[in-house]
Amino acid sequence: MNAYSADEMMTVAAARALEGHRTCFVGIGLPSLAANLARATTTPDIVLVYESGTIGSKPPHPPLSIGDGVLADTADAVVSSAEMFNYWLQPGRIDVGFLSAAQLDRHANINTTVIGDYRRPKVRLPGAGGAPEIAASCGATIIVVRHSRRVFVDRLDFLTSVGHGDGPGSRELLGLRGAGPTMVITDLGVLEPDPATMALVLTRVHPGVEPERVREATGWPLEVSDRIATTPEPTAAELAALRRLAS
Amino acid sequence: MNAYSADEMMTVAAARALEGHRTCFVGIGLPSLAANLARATTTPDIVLVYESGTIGSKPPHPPLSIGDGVLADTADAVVSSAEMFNYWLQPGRIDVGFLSAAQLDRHANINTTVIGDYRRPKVRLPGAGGAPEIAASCGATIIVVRHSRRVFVDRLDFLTSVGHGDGPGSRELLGLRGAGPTMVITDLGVLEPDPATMALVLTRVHPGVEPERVREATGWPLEVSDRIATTPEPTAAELAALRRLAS
Amino acid sequence: MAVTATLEEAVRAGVRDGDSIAMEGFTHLIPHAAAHEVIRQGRRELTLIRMTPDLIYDQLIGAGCAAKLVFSWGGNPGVGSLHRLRDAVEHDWPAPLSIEEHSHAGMVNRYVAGASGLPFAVLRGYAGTDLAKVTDSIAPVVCPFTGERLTAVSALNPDVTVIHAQRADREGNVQLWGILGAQKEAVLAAQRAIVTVEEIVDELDPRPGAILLPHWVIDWVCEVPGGAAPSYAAGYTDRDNDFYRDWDAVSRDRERFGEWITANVKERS
Amino acid sequence: MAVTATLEEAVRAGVRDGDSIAMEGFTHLIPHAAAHEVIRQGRRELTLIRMTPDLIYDQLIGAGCAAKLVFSWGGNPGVGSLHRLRDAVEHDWPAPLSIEEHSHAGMVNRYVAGASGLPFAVLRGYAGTDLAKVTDSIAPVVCPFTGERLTAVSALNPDVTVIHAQRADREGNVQLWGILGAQKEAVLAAQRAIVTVEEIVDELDPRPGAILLPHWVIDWVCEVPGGAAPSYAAGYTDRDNDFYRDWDAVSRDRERFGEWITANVKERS
Repeated sequence: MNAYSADEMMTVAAARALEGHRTCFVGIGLPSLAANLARATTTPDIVLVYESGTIGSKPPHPPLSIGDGVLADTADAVVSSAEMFNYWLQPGRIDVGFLSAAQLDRHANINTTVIGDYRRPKVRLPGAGGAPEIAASCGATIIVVRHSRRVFVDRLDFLTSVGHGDGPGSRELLGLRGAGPTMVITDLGVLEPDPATMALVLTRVHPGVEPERVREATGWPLEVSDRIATTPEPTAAELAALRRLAS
Repeated sequence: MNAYSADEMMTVAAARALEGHRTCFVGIGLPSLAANLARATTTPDIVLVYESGTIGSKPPHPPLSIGDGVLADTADAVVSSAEMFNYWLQPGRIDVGFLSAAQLDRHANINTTVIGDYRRPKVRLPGAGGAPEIAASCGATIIVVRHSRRVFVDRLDFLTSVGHGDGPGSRELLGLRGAGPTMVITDLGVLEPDPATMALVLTRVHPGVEPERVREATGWPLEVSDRIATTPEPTAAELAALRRLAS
Repeated sequence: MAVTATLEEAVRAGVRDGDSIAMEGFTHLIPHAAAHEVIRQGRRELTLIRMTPDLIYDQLIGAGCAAKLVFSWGGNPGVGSLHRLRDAVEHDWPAPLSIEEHSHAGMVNRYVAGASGLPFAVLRGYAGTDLAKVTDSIAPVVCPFTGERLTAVSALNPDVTVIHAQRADREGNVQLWGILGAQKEAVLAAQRAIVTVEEIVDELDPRPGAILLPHWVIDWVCEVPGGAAPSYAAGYTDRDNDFYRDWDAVSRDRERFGEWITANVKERS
Repeated sequence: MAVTATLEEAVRAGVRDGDSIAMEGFTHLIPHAAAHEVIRQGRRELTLIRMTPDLIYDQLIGAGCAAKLVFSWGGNPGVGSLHRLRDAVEHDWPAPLSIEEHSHAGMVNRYVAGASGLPFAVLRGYAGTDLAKVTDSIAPVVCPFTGERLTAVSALNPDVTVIHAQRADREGNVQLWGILGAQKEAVLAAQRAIVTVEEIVDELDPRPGAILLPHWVIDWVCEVPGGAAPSYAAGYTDRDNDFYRDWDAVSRDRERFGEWITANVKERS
């Protein structure tokens, strides 16, 4: 057994979730690390498309910023921001997109705009960036975020990016083409939408985590799947690759 | 005095008309020759923008096709067709555009689509190409065409590209931003719109051409300016440059 | 995901009777070899889409492959008319040809909309012209901010797009440079894409002015040196201007055209 | 028509109090030196337009140059918050800052519309989000062909756009490569354009991946080596990641920020 942190477990779980996908739209931060971990382990051929306009980037280390030169230098193609959003993201060409959240509700809708009132916010967050259209247009999205009641809230202060809206049929009604969030991966476990309600259900816990602890870290009465599973621990190879990338 | 053809006079007059302009949108055929003659004589710094997507082309010889490799090889920039029409032509960035016509009416509206009925044409012409938007968006347009009653008609069979529409105020009403045709240069002379009626008036004849001959070659009662002038003959330098280019 | 194939295989798999097909290339990189394969395989009832129909569609139309033409400028550049196109429109020979006609700006924006996953594009265009009267895929649209009236054109999403490019690598990434035309948009707008290339190489070293279409938006890559002739591939082949001039006489006459197709297309592969 | 100028001259001629100004560059080629000149010249009441406000606008906002911010993502990439931006929005310090907020796709399409001479652009975006409720430059638009409801965003046409690029020639043609961002659209959408470059050269030899902005769409070209620091210019300078990390602490504190601006901007030129 390997010693590893909860964040490492989260990143490894996110990387594993890319298996079987061909193309991944990458924003900054932990998603970039997970996407590059997938490339270094289970899914070497995955095409990474960065919001900054690089297609097929193969960075030796995940960069601090999604606009780092290494992404352009190692890309198959570099395109303008206009082309990236209009020709590549919007038509639904990209299989899967990673997103994070400052607040997340039970239908996996995301707030990254403000905490508090929009006109007089308690905390002004960075805002939308590419997230609304990633959430709308990718074949599926995977949300990666640390679990806490501050994040997993009963009601968003602002809806920046649509997950499953008000529940079943919402995405179709809004004309959103991708399947939306298929998985929320946290440092405690994995949540997936119940097909009947499109509300998030705890389907997996990471090793050593009790479902009750996840419920306590969630701001609404979180349902736990009857068939809840435990995430396999990170393998030695996964941890070694992750630490090489993160160093 | 130099011997020259009516076509040569027409091309020289067209080249001279570019003086003082900074950028010229070029289609195929005679306009390309005139634009390159201007670059070789009076207006060496004029920037030629070709419909095929080349900006600042400096071809040693006008090419047969506007898509010839020499246009790309000698260009400052090559852009996609989408960019050419949307970013460069449409906003009115280009000072002057050259156009030709299969039919032309008194308000300098152009037909290049069909002779006869649209659904069952007597002659199917090439169609619009870039002309409607050149006519709409360039700061001004110059029409270069051989003079005959077949071309200068009382009524177009089809309106492909708008000149001055129905007369004064037409372009404003249609939301067309450029000034429209400021000059029609033929092998017989030069016609310009009367500011009061926006109908074409014969303002210049080429050397040796009587106004009556131009009227006879025009399918409507062509007005002749009180102050009609005669085009200065091609200079030896102009002819030499033209023949070098056309050879 | 691109697979390497012979042109015969790619056209057989990718082009079906009744398809809408875009073969793009603005004078440069026109996929003539692929068009000849379409003629050889006897495809029928195609909707041919192309900004500049050019000799390539004159041949497909004359050979009886087309039911409809969607275009913006149908001439032999610098030479004159497309006689097979004219014969079809003026005399229904060899078959009636319906026409959907735009300006270049309209056509290219239809590809842009198609490539962008939008049902329409907006432009300043067509105002005051007769084009809007005869073409259903042109409609007015009002700016929700200024109230200004502009023009919408509907998206083009061909069943299949065929282009010619300079090079591909073994994964199927395609690189092309020189005059770019609407190839990128036509490929991204299509359901399927066939690319013929001058050569397949181990590595696509970067080239000034080049664009790259990644392997995962292309279905078939075929190595067809000279596949653009009589058009050209910058850096590989030159434009055969004489062929364009001579085509005028060949294409004027139905019989002479038929002989040319038999000798140069049907009896070759 | 581009003229060569010092940065001081160009900013004095090109940037006025109350202007809307776009300084673009997606992480790469951010025109920091020009922003510092704007601070030195004491410009006020600017409407700052930028997809990613980043440190460059954190500094302009903290220095009191801005009345309004038009943007889509306001963070310190990979580090955290923009504390001067937050202080202005949360506490009106040093002055109230009004906000016009979009997604990246919306912002870039606003530039595209501006560069294309259109009053608006169409995208699939904002459906179901609260952004459309708080931002006036977002409105619904219906496809005239399919009846589908899409989103329109109004065009951006800044009074002045400022960018940094690798090179210009003596005529003022500007060449840039690497991550391209929205610089071309921002320049073409603007009334006036200022470009700082790493160097002015006799000839711009072609470079893979490079775009060129011709001299006749640019007003002032200024040779400012290192003008993007702490951002970078591919092929010339590297990104100063430490500066970005350290900025978090500098910018958290009003006094420390003021000292930094005095020492590094106001007392330098």
